Amino acid sequence: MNTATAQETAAAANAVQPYLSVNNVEVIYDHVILVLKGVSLQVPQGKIVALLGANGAGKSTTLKTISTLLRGERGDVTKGEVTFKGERVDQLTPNELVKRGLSQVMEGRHCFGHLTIEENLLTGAYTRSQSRAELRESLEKVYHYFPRLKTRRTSQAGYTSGGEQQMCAIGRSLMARPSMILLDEPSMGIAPQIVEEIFGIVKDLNAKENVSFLLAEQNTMVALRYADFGYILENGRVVMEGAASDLANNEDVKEFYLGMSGAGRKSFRDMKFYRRRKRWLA
Amino acid sequence: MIYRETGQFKTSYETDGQILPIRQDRSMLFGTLAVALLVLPFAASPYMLSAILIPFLIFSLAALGLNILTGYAGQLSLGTAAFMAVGAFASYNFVLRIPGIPILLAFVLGGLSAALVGIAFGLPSLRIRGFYLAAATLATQFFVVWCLTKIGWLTNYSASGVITAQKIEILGYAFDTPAAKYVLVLLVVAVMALLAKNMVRSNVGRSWMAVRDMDVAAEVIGFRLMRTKLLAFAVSSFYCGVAGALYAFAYLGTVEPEAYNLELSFRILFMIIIGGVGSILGCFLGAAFIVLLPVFLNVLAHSLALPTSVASNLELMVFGALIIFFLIVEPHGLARLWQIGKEKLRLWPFPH
Amino acid sequence: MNLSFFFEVLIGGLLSGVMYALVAIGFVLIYKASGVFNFAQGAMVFFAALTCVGIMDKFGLSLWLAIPGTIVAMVILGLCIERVVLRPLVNQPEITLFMATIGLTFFIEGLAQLIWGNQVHKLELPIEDVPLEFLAEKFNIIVSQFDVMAAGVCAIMVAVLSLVFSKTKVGRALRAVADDHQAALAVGIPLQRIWAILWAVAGMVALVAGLLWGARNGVQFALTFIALKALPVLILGGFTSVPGAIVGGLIIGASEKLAEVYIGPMVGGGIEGWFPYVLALLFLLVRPEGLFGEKIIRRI
Amino acid sequence: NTEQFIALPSYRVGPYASGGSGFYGGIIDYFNLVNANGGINGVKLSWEECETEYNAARGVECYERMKTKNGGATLVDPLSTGIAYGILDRVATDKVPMTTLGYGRSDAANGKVFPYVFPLITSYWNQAAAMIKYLGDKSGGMDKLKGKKIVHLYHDSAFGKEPLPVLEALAKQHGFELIKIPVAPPGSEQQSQWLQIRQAKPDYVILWGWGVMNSVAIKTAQRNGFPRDKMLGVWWAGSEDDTVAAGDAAKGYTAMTFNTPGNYPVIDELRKKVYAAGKGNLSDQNRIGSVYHMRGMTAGILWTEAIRHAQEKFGKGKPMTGEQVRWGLENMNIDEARQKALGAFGMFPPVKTSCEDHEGSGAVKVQQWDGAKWNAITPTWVVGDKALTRKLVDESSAKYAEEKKITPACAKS
Amino acid sequence: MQMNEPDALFNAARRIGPEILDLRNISLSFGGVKALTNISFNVRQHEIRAIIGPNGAGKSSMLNVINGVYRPQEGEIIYRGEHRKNMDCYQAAKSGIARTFQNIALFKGMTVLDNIMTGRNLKMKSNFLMQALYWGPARREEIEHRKKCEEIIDFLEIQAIRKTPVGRLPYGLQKRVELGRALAAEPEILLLDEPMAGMNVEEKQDMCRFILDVNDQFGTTIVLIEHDMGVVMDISDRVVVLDYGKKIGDGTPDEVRSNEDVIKAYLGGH
Ligand SMILES: Nc1ncnc2c1ncn2[C@@H]1O[C@H](COP(=O)(O)OP(=O)(O)OP(=O)(O)O)[C@@H](O)[C@H]1O
Ligand SMILES: Nc1ncnc2c1ncn2[C@@H]1O[C@H](COP(=O)(O)OP(=O)(O)OP(=O)(O)O)[C@@H](O)[C@H]1O
Ligand SMILES: [Mg+2]
Ligand SMILES: [Mg+2]
Repeated sequence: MNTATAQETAAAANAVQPYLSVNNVEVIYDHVILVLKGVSLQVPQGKIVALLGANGAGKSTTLKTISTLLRGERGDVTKGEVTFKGERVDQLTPNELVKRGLSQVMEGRHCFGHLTIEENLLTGAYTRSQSRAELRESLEKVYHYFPRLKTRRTSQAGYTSGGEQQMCAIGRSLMARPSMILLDEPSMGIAPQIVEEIFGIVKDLNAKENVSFLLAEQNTMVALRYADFGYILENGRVVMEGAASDLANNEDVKEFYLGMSGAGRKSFRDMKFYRRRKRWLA
Repeated sequence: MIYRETGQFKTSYETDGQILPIRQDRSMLFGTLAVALLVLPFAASPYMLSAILIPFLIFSLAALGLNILTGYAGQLSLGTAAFMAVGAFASYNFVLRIPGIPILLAFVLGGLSAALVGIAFGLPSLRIRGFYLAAATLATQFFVVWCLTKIGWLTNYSASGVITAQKIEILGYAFDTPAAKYVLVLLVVAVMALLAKNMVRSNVGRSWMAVRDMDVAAEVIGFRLMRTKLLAFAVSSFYCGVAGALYAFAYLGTVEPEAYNLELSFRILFMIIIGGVGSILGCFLGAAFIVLLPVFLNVLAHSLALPTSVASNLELMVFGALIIFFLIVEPHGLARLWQIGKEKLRLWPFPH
Repeated sequence: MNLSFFFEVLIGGLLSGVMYALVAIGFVLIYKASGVFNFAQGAMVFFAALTCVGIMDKFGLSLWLAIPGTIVAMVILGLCIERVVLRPLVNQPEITLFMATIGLTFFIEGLAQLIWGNQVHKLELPIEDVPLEFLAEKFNIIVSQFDVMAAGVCAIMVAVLSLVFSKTKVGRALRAVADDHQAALAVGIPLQRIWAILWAVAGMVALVAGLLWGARNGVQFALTFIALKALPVLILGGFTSVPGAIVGGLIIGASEKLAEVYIGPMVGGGIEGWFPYVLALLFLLVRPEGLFGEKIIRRI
Repeated sequence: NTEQFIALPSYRVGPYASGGSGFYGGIIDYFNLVNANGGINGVKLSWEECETEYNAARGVECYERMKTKNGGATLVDPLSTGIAYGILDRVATDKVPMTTLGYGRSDAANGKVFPYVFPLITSYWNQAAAMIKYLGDKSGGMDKLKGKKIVHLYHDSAFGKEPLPVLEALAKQHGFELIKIPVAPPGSEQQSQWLQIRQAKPDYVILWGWGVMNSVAIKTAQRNGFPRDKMLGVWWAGSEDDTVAAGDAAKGYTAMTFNTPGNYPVIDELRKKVYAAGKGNLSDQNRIGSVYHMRGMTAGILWTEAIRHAQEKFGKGKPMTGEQVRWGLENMNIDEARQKALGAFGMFPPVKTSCEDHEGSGAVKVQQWDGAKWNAITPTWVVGDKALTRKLVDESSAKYAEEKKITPACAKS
Repeated sequence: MQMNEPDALFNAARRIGPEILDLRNISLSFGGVKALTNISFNVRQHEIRAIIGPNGAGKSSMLNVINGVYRPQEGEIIYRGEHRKNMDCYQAAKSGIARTFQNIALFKGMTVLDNIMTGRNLKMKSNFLMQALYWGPARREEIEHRKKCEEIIDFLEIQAIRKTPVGRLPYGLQKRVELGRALAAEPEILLLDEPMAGMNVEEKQDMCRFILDVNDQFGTTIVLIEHDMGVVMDISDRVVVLDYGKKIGDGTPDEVRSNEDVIKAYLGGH
């Protein structure tokens, strides 16, 4: 594990201007449901930041706030601002954001059911004016990452399995060659081997192409292994933040997010009591 | 009185299962009903009664019928007016051909005839979905009206296919004043609305909503698609049929098959979408909106003393624009707007 | 049975079918590309035709000058629709968007008549609606040259639009939008711009339909009703298929005419109102998404 | 209250807006003219319009809203059969006379059953009879009709079916073949009907159409090579709206009317006193004297005459109540002399009403479109077999009376 | 349902009964895609049977075959001694097979409570007229079933969201509600398709408890698809491994863990 480097980069991150920064945003759904109660976070350039938290903490909402996809779900940002590359972006359209290099993989796959896998991937490159050859190349790269997709390339996405759709969704956002990706639960429904591969890809892109990531993830263990920095969200508030390695070693995090209490990992069969969730701030 | 539910504890599932669990809502409903039944017949002008309230109630009933089908069971239909026509012409024939039949029974039989037609035309819904089904239901609309113009027997061989609804008489009392007709319509609508509410909050209603939201899953859980959908068609058509009968008997009096044209079907569809798809209250709000808004705009245009042709076109434009406006403000209709309003009130004075 | 009469009915039906298809294409365009069932298509046809003759009458311009003027008007209309109606309703349920287009219908109808008055106009295209002579003489079959031209226009439109949808990046993006607004936004498809273009194009298709139908029936409010003739074509061909619109049109046109002529007299006639719908319904029972429509994906 | 209030449930949007604006424009123009001339014995006319969109429910609402306004409406004409049906019962209870010029129930001519309904001048049944009479005359005598083929091409609705009893009876009587071909509403596509017509090779085609169906019929007749001068439309298929939309195809087309097209002193006066003063109702002055406009003026004239006549009985210079106007309508006698005095000689047939005959005339003319305007082609008024239609009126109204439990009787005044 | 003493119950001996479901030589293909090829395995009463395999292996399709959403082209299903070529959704539900779905298939427009109530529909007897009148037996029945559902709600600890429309819930809670809906049917066999996807460890632990408790207390047989090997290995009795529509392993967790093919195709070298 790269504990030392993570700490270093965390320190460095505070020094340089953040690539993406979310300042004190408040989000209300349907005019009445207050979901984010002032969330702030930063993603430094070329870093991987994990956003952790229980179900309903507001991770997806945070990501949608950044990518301005919230408008379509009757959510309103009532306070706060989002900046990307030093520019305010909360008033932009998602299209402009993608053009600036910020792309999101949505939770729950959202493939275009009637399009084939390959067409799905090609739509991902919509914002880029690439030549045919370049397009082919990007496509091959995705197929290289996810060989499974290649075998299913001519199937309509709606008829592929859950995991295949997830791969398709991730592949599709890679096609835009973004400089920053918001990943919402990439590992959901994916076989463990592929999960490792996906995170491998994340790391790879991060290292080779300097792509930054903000990933909302339930698979805390893996997420903290690959991330540089982490935020923990509870009930619409950031309750803890720090370098990934610090978080991974934090007792509370260990117990509540990594399922390790004191003496290492416990079998799922041996969990005798319903656990009452501990809330830091509630 | 401030809208608060504090202090109202539900101690049994029975009370929690009530139609309106909050006391203020309950008193409001009863208050409205009391006013509608005890005050309005005497206080409202004949114009109010016979040109606004009666059609409003009848349209609400038809909207209720359509909402059961479209809002609850998820089957988009554009054939509402056809079912209304079946109800009206069937009731007319029952009264005509069975001397001495109680008029309410004739309405019920009219409704049942509509239900039968509804089942027949609902059969395709087992295979066809969405807008395909909607467009296909137009077949009902055109076919039924065509039948009514073609088959002389149905209109008692009147030269032009026009029927004159018989007088409404119940137990010797003639319902011939606007107030009397209004009370009759109100009672019918209130009872049927209550029944509808009961249906949608019990297992039938859940089966409809399940089929609407995800029919494959509903099947897996054990709902039978055919039964559920056809029941929805039957109940919905029954409601529309009764509404159609009232439209002829308590409102227009003399009707031609053309009175139940596509335009009427659309009007009723507008009502449920504006009011709220899948909401009983929405039917009433939507009907009020569609019935009252043009009247209001018309009165307004007159008071502005615009040239009439300009005024008429402006009316139409404003009407269209308002529909869009309301959809943008709240795509789920007035009923949801009302609900959000209540939720805000509940939280008041805090914004969230 | 009189064979040449049969062919006459058949050909007449096919050509009427082409006219229906012209309107149906406008629907398909918008449905396929945004999942919106555009109730206002009929009103747009009316608006386009009325604007065109309105410009000719009011300003005394020729048809060839009025057409570009109308195109400009339709583009402006398309832009406004996108900005005011669709943009705030992104990602809403289909039925809401459908309802919004109904509101739009009222608005457009009111607007058209407010600007151009409510009178009936005539519209003369350079091609006359008279029988083709050689066919009439040789085979005693009457085929209007106007209809033949309409069929040509329709064929061109179908060819161009099918190509756009299946072969281009924009076409793919449009199909993606119809599947999932949110996801389309997420991959960076500029929904707003695309919709604006789309509605502008739909406006032009409406203009073509409006000119041809207007020349045939006169430019009057009833042009909005021809949408009713397009619906069975649409469900039979499939909401999402441009070639489906033309094939559906041909099938509906031919069979409705044959039915009216050969079955109609047995049941009292006037069956053209419902026959196409019943026919389409029968087709749907076999193929619930129409002949060429995309299959609705139902999976769990 | 010193004004005579009249309700105008009009329609100026929708598919029939063009006709609606012409008709109501004509009424209002005439009212303005009357008022400009000092009213009826000093009683000014006042009116209010209400948009019905040709929709029954909205029409009923309009009627109900206006009937009590300004001391009560004293006359109404919705120019829509559906609305007329919707308020048929109501006008009797409310005592508001309703006129239905050339539409509505033909059997309402029987004032004993329909005391408050006046299908003035002529009804569908009389029109049908007159059409056959005209076609007979055109063929060289009624006996020449024998063996002829006449197509009844009709709007497949209550409206199109209404004349069938008359046409069938006359077909039997005169020995012509009646071929009935319905057109599914709205009728924007008629290829199959016209192919059937071409197949049948009829001598005449009666076009019983409405709205877009008319221009489409004319156009389709052209494309199928059927001579337009052998087409005879009803008066709802005989306005500029129908022919203009059909373009050149309409040249030679004939249709019924109950107004003789042309210019009349009253129209000149209207131009001078109303339009010159900027009070004209039509936005396009070319439409003055058009078919619908003249039909509206006719309604206006008949109404004012009824009111004037009522004033003679119930008191000059006073606004009349609905009941009094009803009396006026029922005892109207506008002969040629009176028409001359009104500057409308020949504009419409002389009208003489009574309790038994709320129609008052039954005479019509035939007009032909020359490509720019309508011209009358029957020098005199055409009247069909009135005995036959009277029989039908009596039968049908008796049936209605029975259904409604009405005892037929003339209203006492 | 008595949830008071989970410990005591948990410690009770786990009796695995005879075969309740047997699938023989099932093959299923969609057009050219072979989703399942000649697969046989059985499920014993009261056991927790896991199905694992890489993405697109055919796991979900397998569940769909068991409860009749898909009809296999070949093979035989023996359920409680009855031989069938394929199941039918309604029959399956009626004979006690309930399930959850990979892509949550809740009824989005309904509240949590209503969703769970739908699970009990097969147990509701009163006819529709009675329900419309909401009278007598219908009313009593409604209340009775409501009680049962409330027990499930308590069990799953979702009291607070009872009246919330499910569309508004976060993913994890939706999964829980879906389990509730399946439980409401009091099934004999419960098919769970990735019930723990999108949950963190703590939530997975809760979910495992629910599953184990259901299994213990009601003797419900459970067929489970899951990608989290920790969960699968810990709680299942036997595991089937699929790969590209073929069965490549079957046995106890330990056997499967050491199976070469399985390691190669799925588990990898971790
Ligand atoms: N469209 C919506 N309307 C109303 N409430 C919503 C909507 N979407 C989300 N919420 C609410 O917002 C809160 C946060 O949801 P969000 O989806 O952001 O959680 P999450 O952290 O991503 O959870 P999960 O891990 O389950 O995906 C939840 O309580 C949810 O009920
Ligand atoms: N209805 C269908 N039509 C066509 N192909 C299908 C259908 N259902 C499944 N498939 C295909 O069958 C294969 C198996 O799918 P299945 O959903 O069973 O996989 P899975 O094992 O559940 O995978 P995952 O772990 O990714 O959910 C996949 O390749 C899928 O694309
Ligand atoms: Mg989430
Ligand atoms: Mg799966």
